[in-house]
Amino acid sequence: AAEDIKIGVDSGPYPPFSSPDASGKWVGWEIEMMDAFCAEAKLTCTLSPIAFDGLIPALNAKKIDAIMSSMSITDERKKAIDFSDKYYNTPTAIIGPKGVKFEPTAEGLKGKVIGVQVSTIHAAYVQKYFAKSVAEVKEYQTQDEANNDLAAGRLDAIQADLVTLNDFLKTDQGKACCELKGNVQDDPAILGSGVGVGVRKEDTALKDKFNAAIKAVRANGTYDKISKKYFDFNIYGK
Amino acid sequence: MGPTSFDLNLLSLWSPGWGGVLLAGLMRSLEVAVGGFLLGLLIGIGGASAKLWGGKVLRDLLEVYTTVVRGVPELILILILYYAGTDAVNKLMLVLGLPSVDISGLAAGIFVIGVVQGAYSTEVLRGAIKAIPAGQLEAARAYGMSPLLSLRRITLPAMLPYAIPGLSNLWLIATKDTALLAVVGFSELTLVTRQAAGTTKAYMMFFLAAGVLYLLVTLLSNVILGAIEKRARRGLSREQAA
Amino acid sequence: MKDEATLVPMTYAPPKARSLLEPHRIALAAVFLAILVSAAYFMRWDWLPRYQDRLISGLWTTMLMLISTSVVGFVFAVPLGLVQVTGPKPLAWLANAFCTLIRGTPLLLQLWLLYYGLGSLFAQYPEIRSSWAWPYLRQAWPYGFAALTISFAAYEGEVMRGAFSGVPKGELEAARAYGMGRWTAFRRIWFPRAVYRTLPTLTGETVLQLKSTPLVATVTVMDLYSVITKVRQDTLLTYEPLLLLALIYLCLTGILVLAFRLLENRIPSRGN
Amino acid sequence: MAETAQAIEVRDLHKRFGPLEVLKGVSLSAKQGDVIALIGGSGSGKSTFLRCINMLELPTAGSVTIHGETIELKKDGNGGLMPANRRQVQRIRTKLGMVFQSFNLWQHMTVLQNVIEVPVHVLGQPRDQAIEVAEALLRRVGLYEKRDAYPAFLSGGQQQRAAIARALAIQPLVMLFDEPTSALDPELVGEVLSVIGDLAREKRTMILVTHEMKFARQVASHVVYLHGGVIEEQGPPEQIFGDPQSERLKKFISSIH
Amino acid sequence: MAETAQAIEVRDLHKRFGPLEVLKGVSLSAKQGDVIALIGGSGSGKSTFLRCINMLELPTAGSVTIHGETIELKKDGNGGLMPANRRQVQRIRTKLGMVFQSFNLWQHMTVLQNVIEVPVHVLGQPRDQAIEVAEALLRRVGLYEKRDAYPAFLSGGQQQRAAIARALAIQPLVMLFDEPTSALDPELVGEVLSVIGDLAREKRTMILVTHEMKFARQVASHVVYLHGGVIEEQGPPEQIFGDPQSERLKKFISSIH
Ligand SMILES: Nc1ncnc2c1ncn2[C@@H]1O[C@H](COP(=O)(O)OP(=O)(O)OP(=O)(O)O)[C@@H](O)[C@H]1O
Ligand SMILES: Nc1ncnc2c1ncn2[C@@H]1O[C@H](COP(=O)(O)OP(=O)(O)OP(=O)(O)O)[C@@H](O)[C@H]1O
Ligand SMILES: [Mg+2]
Ligand SMILES: [Mg+2]
Repeated sequence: AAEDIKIGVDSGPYPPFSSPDASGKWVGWEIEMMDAFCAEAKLTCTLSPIAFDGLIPALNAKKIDAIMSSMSITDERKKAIDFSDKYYNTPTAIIGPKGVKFEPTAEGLKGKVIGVQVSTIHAAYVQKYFAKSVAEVKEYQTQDEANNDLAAGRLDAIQADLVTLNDFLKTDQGKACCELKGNVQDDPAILGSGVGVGVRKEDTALKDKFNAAIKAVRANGTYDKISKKYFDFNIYGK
Repeated sequence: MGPTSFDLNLLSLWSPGWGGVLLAGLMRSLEVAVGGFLLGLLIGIGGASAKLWGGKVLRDLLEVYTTVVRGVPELILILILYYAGTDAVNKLMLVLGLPSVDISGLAAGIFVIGVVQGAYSTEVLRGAIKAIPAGQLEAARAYGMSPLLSLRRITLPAMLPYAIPGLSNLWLIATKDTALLAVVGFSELTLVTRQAAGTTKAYMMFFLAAGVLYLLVTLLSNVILGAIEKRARRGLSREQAA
Repeated sequence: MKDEATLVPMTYAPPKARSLLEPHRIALAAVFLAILVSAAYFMRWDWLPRYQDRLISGLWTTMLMLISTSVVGFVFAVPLGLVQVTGPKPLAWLANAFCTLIRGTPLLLQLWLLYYGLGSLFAQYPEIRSSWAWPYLRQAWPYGFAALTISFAAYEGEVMRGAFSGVPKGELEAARAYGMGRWTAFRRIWFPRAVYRTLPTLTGETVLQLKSTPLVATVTVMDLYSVITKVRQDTLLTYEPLLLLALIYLCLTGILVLAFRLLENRIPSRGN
Repeated sequence: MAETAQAIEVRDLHKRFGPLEVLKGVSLSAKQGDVIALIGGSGSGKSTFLRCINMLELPTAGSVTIHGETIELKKDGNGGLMPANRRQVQRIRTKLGMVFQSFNLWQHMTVLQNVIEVPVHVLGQPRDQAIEVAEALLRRVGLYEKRDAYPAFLSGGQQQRAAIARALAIQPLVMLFDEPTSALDPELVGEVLSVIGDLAREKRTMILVTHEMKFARQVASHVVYLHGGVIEEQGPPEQIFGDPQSERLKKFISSIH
Repeated sequence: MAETAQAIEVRDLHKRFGPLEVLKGVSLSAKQGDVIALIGGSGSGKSTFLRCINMLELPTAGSVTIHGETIELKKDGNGGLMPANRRQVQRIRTKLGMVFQSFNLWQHMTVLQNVIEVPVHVLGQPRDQAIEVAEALLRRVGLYEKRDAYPAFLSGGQQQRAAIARALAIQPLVMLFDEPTSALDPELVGEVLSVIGDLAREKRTMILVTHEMKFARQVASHVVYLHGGVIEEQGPPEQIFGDPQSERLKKFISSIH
């Protein structure tokens, strides 16, 4: 019999990776990938939406058994939980309003108000590199609220994952207001080495299952098939 | 589509309208509210009895419970209980050698709201029991009623008219407190509203729609509670009712 | 459901001061102390010094929010309560509808409606963007302030309605009989008398308001709660920051209750 | 059961509230059909005595015997007494019909429900039968029309008559009245006294604490004057009211009249 | 100002509450120093009459003149009257010291604050001076010690005496008393009556509604018996109480005594 597990996902919309649709169903690249992994590993997975900053506490409180919510593998997080191998990796970028030119650097962001999603690697990165030069760092519960505030003129910049930012820039709202300012300089110590499935430290069996599943899904072509529906580039990274 | 858009099709009950999702969220909110309210009532009955007739230690512990719950923001209690509560249950199961239980979001939500409501219920019921004229309880004793019988036949029904206004208030608070579960990602009405708003960018419309739903619940509750209260107060004259 | 008592939300009522020195109390206190000590010892608190400054500034924001919204909310509550008692009818109806509306929907929803809904409308109008108000409208606190103020005004307005209508008619009549004009009678008799009547519930209302302040963190106001959230994500600790937060709020509640009690003790408690 | 002749027998009852000794040894017995009027100044312990009879207050010492059955008491830790057998106390209470100064009707029940409450839920009588009896009693106290009204909507006099019906419904061996008219407006006193007077004429055993001296004189078979926690004087009404011996009683009677 | 001799003159006062005509033309005048006792059955319109004098109730017809100044009234839309000049009414009210049955002291102020309230905030007297006068008055009604107490902590009699001090503080031309003792426990009535008696002996003009016939007989210079909205009989107290003419007054006096 298949093992039942609960997988936690950020309850805020994070397109194109995971977001609820109008029928209440969760859709997106990461959701499809989750199905693929679970099928491969013979797991019966139930999706459990949780606030992003509550994912790790929930995992450790055993309310969920794994996290698949674009959570990057970082040293800081590894102190609390364990991760599978990465299943995607994308650069980190900064966007801002159209017509205002600036570089995605500490110098370029001087005096600006920058927004990030709470508890993310971006929040940590901004804290380390930009906190001194920007006017204010605003932290949002969900990514789409940050996007919305940028469109509403309450932010001068957002740092986030390039893919999700691009997705936003493709919407009517994003097209009208904002544009890409460029990628930030990489810092693997903070930005991590890709996105993995988060599991409890003692749960090595589950971790191994996910590792095997990721390998298999990549090898048998499912990974590319799903990715092609969403992206025109290599989401797995190098 | 901007935040101003009022595309009412988005509220349609069927996909691509989000109406169905909102209603499902409302149902979840109501489930938690009802469950939490009832659990709170249960805790309240026990707590009030213990506070009135219990031992010193029990009374003091309950005092700590009600004081803490009423002095700490619900949002924080919900966060603590939401994580710690289930954590504690599982630790307990581990100690007892039982497999860890799968606590659903619903159960956790009910538990959290219930613990918060229980503190207030305790006070409401205790006040109500104390409001019963002492002579009525004495009459019950004088006619040979056992303590249990007199609790069932006299104390509880006689307390109702005094308790119902407070309990009504608690019910309304329960319906609104469920919104706080949005912060831990529990898919009740406020959270699904936020998801719908975030996805469609029609923030104004969805928040207003949810507001209307909450208001309907409140108004409907008021009507029903008013009727219940009137019935419970049928034995009270006007001066007493004031 | 209509009388005043039932409309006052559940509030904090401090335990009666009894002797703290009974043996079982000492034992209980010892147990709590032991829990506290072991919490201090076994849990992780090394982050505290690093966040000290931010915690203090967060606390400051929280207090500022509490005090400013309570004061301004009260100022609005007075007319809200008054017109419901004196009319004119349309105004009374409006005030009543306002109170029902606000008290019938969750504060969190109102806050989000103001910030994410209303707040993002402003950006579309270049007139607003170029006006003096824009630097304020851009920020989060005005929305938190507005939502909390409205909420306090609605709840306290309902209390004031009861207080105004509860002042004995005879005392107002006496004011008239001695030649006071309407305004003098209101200023000297009706209003202070009503406020005295509300003082006990005002404590509760203010504690409720304090307990509502952390909601503003969800719209990016950097209050105490959001500093703690920051600590939680930085340190990945679940309980320690939250427990500290609960403790701080408990202390704030206690201080509020004591402060109000001092105030109450200065005026007569009977005859209300 | 050598004492069956005595409907009620109280022996050497003491009651102390903290430092205050309210009853300092009061003995009293009543035969079936006796109507005993208990009189005395305020605070003389009349209510306390009555409440000790059905153990609403626990006496510090002494014994109470109802129709030959003595209530079993044992020492509690604090130098007082407590019931040795709770059930016995509860059973005996169902034989004592207490009528309170402040009526103490159950406010959440109609008059009829008040009257059938104890028969049905304590004595276990069938409901129909209890209703039949209750309606007869209510007719007797002149409240049949009000049987479905809630107590709060009745006048004080009507409430007290309902309370008397409630007491009668348990078919008590002894009725205990604690100043049944002193919470009533003057114009309502008469209707209640007339009901009690009827009961006295029927030779129902009763102990009646009252300030209505004229009434006590009419209905009582025996009058007991309590003062300072002891019986100062007792005897037939003609003697007590017509020819009081002790100075105190003389003063008391003249002050009341 | 031909009528300066009259401290108060009420002419043909009518008052109607909806369908009920409570006052059907009542005229009354009092010279400086007169003490007029207004008696009559419950509901006869005594309070209404008093309240019409200072326009707490607006009369339907008639006029009120205080020390020669007639309160200007004009027709309102509904067949009644209303003040033509609000300020005039307010000014005249400060010359009428009203004392209510239920005291109506302002509960949020101490006794002293109650007494100086109108002098300071309506009449604009300097606070120091007002306090001086108030303390003298409080001493006079025997409440000097209680000047810093809140009304809720006083007995009814004390409250009423404080209310009388409050009324005196405005140095009224006429004092109006509406059953000043009927909300008091019997043992407190005396202390209030004695204060009012003193005022009467000082020849303060006053109109006094009361049920205390013995007192009215002692202090009144003139007694007016109101019945059914008209003055049924009036005259010096000896005549009204000693030799009433009308049947109704005879019955009324015998029922009260
Ligand atoms: N529960 C109690 N605790 C302490 N003292 C009590 C208690 N009950 C009664 N007493 C005291 O016992 C004394 C006798 O009271 P009791 O009520 O028996 O007098 P009483 O004769 O019924 O007077 P009354 O005519 O006023 O009803 C009083 O001094 C009273 O204060
Ligand atoms: N505001 C009012 N509206 C309607 N009717 C009123 C009002 N005030 C008084 N009345 C009626 O007017 C009549 C006279 O009342 P008023 O109070 O003047 O009588 P009174 O002589 O003072 O009686 P009492 O001795 O009981 O005080 C009564 O029938 C009363 O019901
Ligand atoms: Mg008594
Ligand atoms: Mg009157």
